[in-house]
Amino acid sequence: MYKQELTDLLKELFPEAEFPENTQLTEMVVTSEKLHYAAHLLKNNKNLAFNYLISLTAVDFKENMTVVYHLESTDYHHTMVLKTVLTNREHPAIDTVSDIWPTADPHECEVFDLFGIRFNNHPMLRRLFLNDDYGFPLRKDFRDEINIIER
Amino acid sequence: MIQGIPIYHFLVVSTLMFFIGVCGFIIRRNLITMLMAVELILNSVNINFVVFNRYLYPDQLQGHFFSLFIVGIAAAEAAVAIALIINIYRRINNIEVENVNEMKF
Amino acid sequence: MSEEIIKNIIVRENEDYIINMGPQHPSTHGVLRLEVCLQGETVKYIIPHIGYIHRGIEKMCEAITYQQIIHLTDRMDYLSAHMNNEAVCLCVENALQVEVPERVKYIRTILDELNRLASHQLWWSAFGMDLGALTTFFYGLRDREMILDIFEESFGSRLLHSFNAPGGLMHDVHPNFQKGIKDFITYFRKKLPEYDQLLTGNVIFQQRAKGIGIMSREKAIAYGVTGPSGRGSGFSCDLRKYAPYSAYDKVQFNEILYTEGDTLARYKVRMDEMWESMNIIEQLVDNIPEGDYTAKMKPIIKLPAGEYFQRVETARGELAVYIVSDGNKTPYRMKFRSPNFSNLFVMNELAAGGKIADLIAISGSLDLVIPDIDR
Amino acid sequence: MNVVMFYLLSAIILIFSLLSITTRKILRAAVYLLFVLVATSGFYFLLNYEFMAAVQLTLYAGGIVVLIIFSILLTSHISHKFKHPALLNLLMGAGVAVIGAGVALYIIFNEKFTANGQPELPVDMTAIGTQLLSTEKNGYVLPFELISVLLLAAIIAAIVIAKKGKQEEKES
Amino acid sequence: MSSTSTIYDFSTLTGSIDAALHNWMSPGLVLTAELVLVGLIFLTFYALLGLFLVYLERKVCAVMQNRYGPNRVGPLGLLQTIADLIKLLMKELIPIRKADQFLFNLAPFIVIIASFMAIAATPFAKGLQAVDLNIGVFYVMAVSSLGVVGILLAGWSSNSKYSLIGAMRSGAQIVSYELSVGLSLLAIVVFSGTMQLSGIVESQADGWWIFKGHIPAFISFVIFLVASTAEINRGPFDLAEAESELTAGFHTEYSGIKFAFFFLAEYINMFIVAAIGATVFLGGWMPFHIGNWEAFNHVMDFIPSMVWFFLKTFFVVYLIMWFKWTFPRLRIDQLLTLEWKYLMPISLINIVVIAFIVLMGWHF
Amino acid sequence: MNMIFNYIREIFRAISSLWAGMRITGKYFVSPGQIVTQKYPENRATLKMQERFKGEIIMPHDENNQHRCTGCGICEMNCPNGSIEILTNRVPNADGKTERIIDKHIYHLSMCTFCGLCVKTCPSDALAFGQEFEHAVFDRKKLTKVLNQPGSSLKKEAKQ
Amino acid sequence: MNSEMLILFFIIALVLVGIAIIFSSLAAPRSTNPIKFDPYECGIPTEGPAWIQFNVGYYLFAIIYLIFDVETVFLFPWAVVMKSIGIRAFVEILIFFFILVLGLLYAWKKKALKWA
Amino acid sequence: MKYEDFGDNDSLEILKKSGGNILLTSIDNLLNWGRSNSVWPLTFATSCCGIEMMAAGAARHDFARFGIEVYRATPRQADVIVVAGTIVHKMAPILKRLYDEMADPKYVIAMGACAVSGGPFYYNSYSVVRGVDHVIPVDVYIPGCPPRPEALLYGVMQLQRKIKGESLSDPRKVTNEDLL
Ligand code: SF4
Ligand code: SF4
Ligand code: SF4
Repeated sequence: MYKQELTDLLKELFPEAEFPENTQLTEMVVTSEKLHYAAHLLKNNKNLAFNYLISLTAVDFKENMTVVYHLESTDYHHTMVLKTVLTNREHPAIDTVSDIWPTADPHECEVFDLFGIRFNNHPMLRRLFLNDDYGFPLRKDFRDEINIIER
Repeated sequence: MIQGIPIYHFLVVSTLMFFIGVCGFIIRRNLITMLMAVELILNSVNINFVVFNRYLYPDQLQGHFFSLFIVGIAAAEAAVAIALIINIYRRINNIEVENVNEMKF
Repeated sequence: MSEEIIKNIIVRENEDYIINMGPQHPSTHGVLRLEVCLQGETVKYIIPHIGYIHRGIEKMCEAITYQQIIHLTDRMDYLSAHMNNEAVCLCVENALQVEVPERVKYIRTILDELNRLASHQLWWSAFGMDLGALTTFFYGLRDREMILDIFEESFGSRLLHSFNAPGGLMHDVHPNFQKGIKDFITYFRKKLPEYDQLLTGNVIFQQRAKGIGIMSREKAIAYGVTGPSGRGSGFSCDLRKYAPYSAYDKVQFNEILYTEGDTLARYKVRMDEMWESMNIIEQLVDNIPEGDYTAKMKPIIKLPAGEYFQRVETARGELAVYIVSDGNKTPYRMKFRSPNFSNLFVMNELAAGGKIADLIAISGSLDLVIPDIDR
Repeated sequence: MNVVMFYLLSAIILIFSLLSITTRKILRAAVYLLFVLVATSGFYFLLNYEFMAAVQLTLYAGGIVVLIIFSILLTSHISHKFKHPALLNLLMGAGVAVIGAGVALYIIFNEKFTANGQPELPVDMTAIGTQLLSTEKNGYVLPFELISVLLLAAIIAAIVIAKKGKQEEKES
Repeated sequence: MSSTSTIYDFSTLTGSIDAALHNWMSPGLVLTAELVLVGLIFLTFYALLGLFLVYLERKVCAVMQNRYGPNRVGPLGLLQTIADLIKLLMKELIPIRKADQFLFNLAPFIVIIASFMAIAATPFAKGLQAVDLNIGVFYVMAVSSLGVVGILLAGWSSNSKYSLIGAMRSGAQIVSYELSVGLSLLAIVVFSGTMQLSGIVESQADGWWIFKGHIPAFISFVIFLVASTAEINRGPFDLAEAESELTAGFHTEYSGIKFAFFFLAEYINMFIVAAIGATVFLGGWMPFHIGNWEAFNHVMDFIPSMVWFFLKTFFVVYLIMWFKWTFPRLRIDQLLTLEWKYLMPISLINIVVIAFIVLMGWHF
Repeated sequence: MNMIFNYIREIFRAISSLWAGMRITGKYFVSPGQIVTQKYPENRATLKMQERFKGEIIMPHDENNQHRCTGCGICEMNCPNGSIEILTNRVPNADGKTERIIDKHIYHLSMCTFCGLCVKTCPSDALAFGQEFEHAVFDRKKLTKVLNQPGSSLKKEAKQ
Repeated sequence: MNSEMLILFFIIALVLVGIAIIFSSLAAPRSTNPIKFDPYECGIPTEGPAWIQFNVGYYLFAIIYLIFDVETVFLFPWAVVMKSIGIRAFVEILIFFFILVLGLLYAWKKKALKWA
Repeated sequence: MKYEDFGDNDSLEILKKSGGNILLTSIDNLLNWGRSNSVWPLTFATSCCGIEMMAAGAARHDFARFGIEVYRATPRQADVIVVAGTIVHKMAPILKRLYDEMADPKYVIAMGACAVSGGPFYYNSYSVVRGVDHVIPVDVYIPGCPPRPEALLYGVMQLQRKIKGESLSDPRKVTNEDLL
């Protein structure tokens, strides 16, 4: 499916979502409350069938945090990016999608580990890489004078 | 026949061993150790058979064969006993005799 | 901050017999730690613990330029170092919309496949060793040295060559490059059947691999298991085929698919891929076009603000690079979606219910490289 | 030489059988038992019943003791120690043993054992084999065949018992 | 047996030593002196053999793997294992906390004693055998079955998870495979009608059992090889110390010289089974003869019997090493299946067939 | 009957597959000519690294003890992991202006990853890769090297 | 002579191991680091009991082994005289075997020979 | 290889102990000969350098010629721990523990830039230990990223030379502090 077609289809299904222009892949931004529903639909809609979650990550844009999902359909081989913006920096939280794509489980742990974003209803949210009392290194406000030697 | 050892010495050893086994059977409350005590007893009996055979009837092999069969039977007995013990263990997670009494079928 | 961190509480039954495999364990291929719960010799469940080699590469990338990032990507999945480099380069080139010369594309593709061969050879050696066939280790590495010789001749290093640069290559390949490759291929075509005789056909091996750790296609997709491991389950995920990059659209090759999804299938995919890689190389090696080894690039690369995503097929699966740029010379956020990370977490599904020995076979057949998981 | 050996072996047998019923660590008890059994087979060697000695080694030391050790490995932990036995038991056991041993020894020493004076039969394998398989007066072919029946019974019993436990485990 | 091979009869040599000693001193002293002599010889032999086997294994596998193996310590690396020995001797012995120290230390004793007692019965050459019991074969089986106790103790007393699993595995494995070893040896006992090792060798003067005994003898030999490889815990049956699964299995916690003894016992056991295999199936120290090729047979007779014995033994040793360095390891359930569903029934049937052959007098 | 037949066939198939494997190892065992091992310390005299081999970074000096490094610091900037430190001196030159010249080109061999960026980006080609690989030391400090030799000076033609 | 020899070998082995261990424990270095004496578990401190409830398989096999071992023991005397006695021995052993193979078959049928 | 051919001889001289009586010296020589020719490594590799370590053990370079191919999986039986790869803060205590669990005498080879100094991860990384000598005492440093197998062999020979300089009368293991 071509990019434009996909965007049209998505617009039809998610009228309230935002669709940024001029992006490399089809992008869709939904609110964090809608996320789980959107993910569910993206996977189970026959024409979309995004059954393969390539990657799940987050970006810290200083004022907000964005969780980014890269999706692909193994039937149609089309790709898209699903995004959701979290404004609460102190206690960022979002619904898990690990019930939809099991592979999200470790990815969410990773995001939790590096950004401190909590995922509600996650079966076993734990820190993967770092010790439990360490900060969240990929946040832009992360500082660690002891361990980082800057250049 | 060992030159210089009278038959009594053998018998003393086997008797003592026998009663050590009996004693162990009584004082031990663990099934496996009790089984071990039984093995001691059987073993002492075996010695007796063999020794009598060697010392008193060296032209025959009865004692020898008897102990041979005893060993064989002891093995079979031990096998079944251990099967039982393990079975009990898996039921009540314990192999002490007192607890075995609690087992009600 | 610390009070709100959720402690990882794993509910364990009292009798659960937990045994740690790793971090230092001969068969976890590095510092993976598997917390294995046993019942007798049967595995009840596995909890992988990672992070024993988490080096913070994503964070480090935020402080260095795009050229400098290349050498860090080498060190993630060091067995497919070249593919990792290429992923970043392609991403940067796409972002800048630079057209790299044809020659570069050909050479990159050849190197990709050589690297894949080397990686699969090493995997074969190590897999055999995991299963207790110690001699495979030596045969696999013996043949791998031949490839390393080719690498060393051109790039001066054996394992991590940082040979790609955004826009092309660091320098041109050695004049002997083509000849070396052709010699190697004739050599290796003779040696590869020996691998089969030694291990594949062996009845013990068959018994240990067949029907062990079965992963259905659905499970593979759901867990994002890509690469040979995914293709062993019939998950057609070969990016070289359906999202071709570099010169992959110019060559004829088959995507290897097996549908059994067991350890043996994953094994066979890799064995067949070696043949296929040799085919690809043979198609390309004689036709490398003349030309420049790099496109014209500015000394300081600045990506226009935006987000870029690029996927390549490494020896272990799909590597995706996700760059968020704010227009500076360093990336704002750099994310590597590493194949092994996803592949690892399907392990519990595969190994639960099997024996410890099966666990080893399964983890071997997934071909994990731990620094790639941890990044 | 043989005399020395005899006393050495007797000492080993007595000491270790005592230890084996008094130690508080179960695996040690099994190991002491192993020593006793090996020493017993030493007796048989001294008496020139080599086959018997080897049977003792294979079946007792290499078979039964291994089985016992197996079951200990299955059922108890290294830090496990027995409780001291109850005093009553202790007294009773010791009493029975001492009295019994006294009586038995008394009887033994009052008995005159006389050899029948026949020449020694060389106990090699041929003799054993012939007697074992012979159907004549001194033949043991019947017990020989019976042993196989016994073993069959033991196998069946062991398997039934073991499997029974398993089924119930599944049900519960 | 042709008369020429008696030129290397060691019983004459030992006899003359015995006589010489008797001239010198009283019988009691002679006995002691002889015992000490035999003891020292075997001690040296045992140690050297262990070292040499370790070296041999490293060389054999190296050549199979296209490399040289140890070659820098001493000529051809021959001193390599001696260096290892010195190092191991001077390595710290670690008492593991909460381990049962008595049993922990006892385990190496048991393993070594089992292997040392077994080597006593090996017939190295004509008349060169420390003990020639009339139950020879059975004795070796009996003694070597004690080794498993050492392994079980080692695993249990180390208080380590890996050790315990390793010990249980090897326990189950060794006891199972002992049956097949016994049954395959039994086959030859049926043929030769004696259990005395020297007797078995003598019975092969006109041809080795592996040739004389038709296919069943060959099957027995194969079963013997497989089962004994498994019984001595060597690859592909090395589950007890499966490196890739259990780190080092039952001897995970052993260090220094105690570990060295397990290592040594493994290799000596390999030698013992090879020696028994060579003796029972391949004619022990009997030279190789072909039918009526008189000239050829005479040439063969001039090779000392000791050489024949070691040639055959090391051939079997080589076979065992060859297995190890070629095959992947079995899984525990496959291992037991192999024994109980293949080797055991086959060897049972095999024995009946052999008995039948013997009954009909079909063997040569 | 069929079962027994299968049973036997299975055994034969297993044995033949095992034999196939043993043939391979056996073949190599009897052909020691296939040994590929290089005897490293013995063959040291003849051991030749590939010409592009990256063993360490060196700064070639000519016979007059002159190198080409201007001390511009580009390599320091480009080195991804800070293996290079440039210490410069300001000295007055012939024209009376002060000029930066290299004092110490410090190279941390212990950190270098041989990525080649410094060699590639150096504008005056002052750096090159050396072939030495025997670097093992007992003291980590020995791994920090000063590349410009003491008393060396800048090559004339490199100075424009 | 035989039994002396056996004892001798026993003692030599004992002495060999004993002397080596004693020598080594005297001469080798010793350390007092308490961590060293912890059981090894891939570098992670051990938790939980170092003791498994094992599979029934293990002891079931041991039991069956024991029984067949008895059988082997009784076969040896038979094997020695098989040649000299002839047909009678053959028949006797056929009966013996038949009964035992029943046991093996029973175990096979009951899946006792299968690793649970 | 001749003495002069080796590098870093001056550090070695500092390490070597001198003196002692003749008997002890010859025992020392024997011991050190044994120890230096039989250093069994622990199977321990964390990342890329581990691959080169494997390559050093493989047919082309053949570690085994030095008699050190006996990779032991358990620290109890190993003599040398070749730290091949990056050590991060989470791994450091484990490395320490492994080192502690090894039986004396024990040696450490730091292989690769990461193990020597943190290498490519020296700057900007929040989790990498900058050199394993912060965790355990190191005997020989082999720089390179990764060092080629010959470099590892050379490092092993350096270690052997170091072991040969030890003395029974002063069994204290030489640590880095002596060098400072
Ligand atoms: S080496 Fe080259 S780049 Fe570095 S300071 Fe000298 S001239 Fe500049
Ligand atoms: S090669 Fe790379 S890491 Fe080494 S000094 Fe040059 S730029 Fe730095
Ligand atoms: S030194 Fe280089 S090759 Fe070695 S582990 Fe570190 S990054 Fe990898």
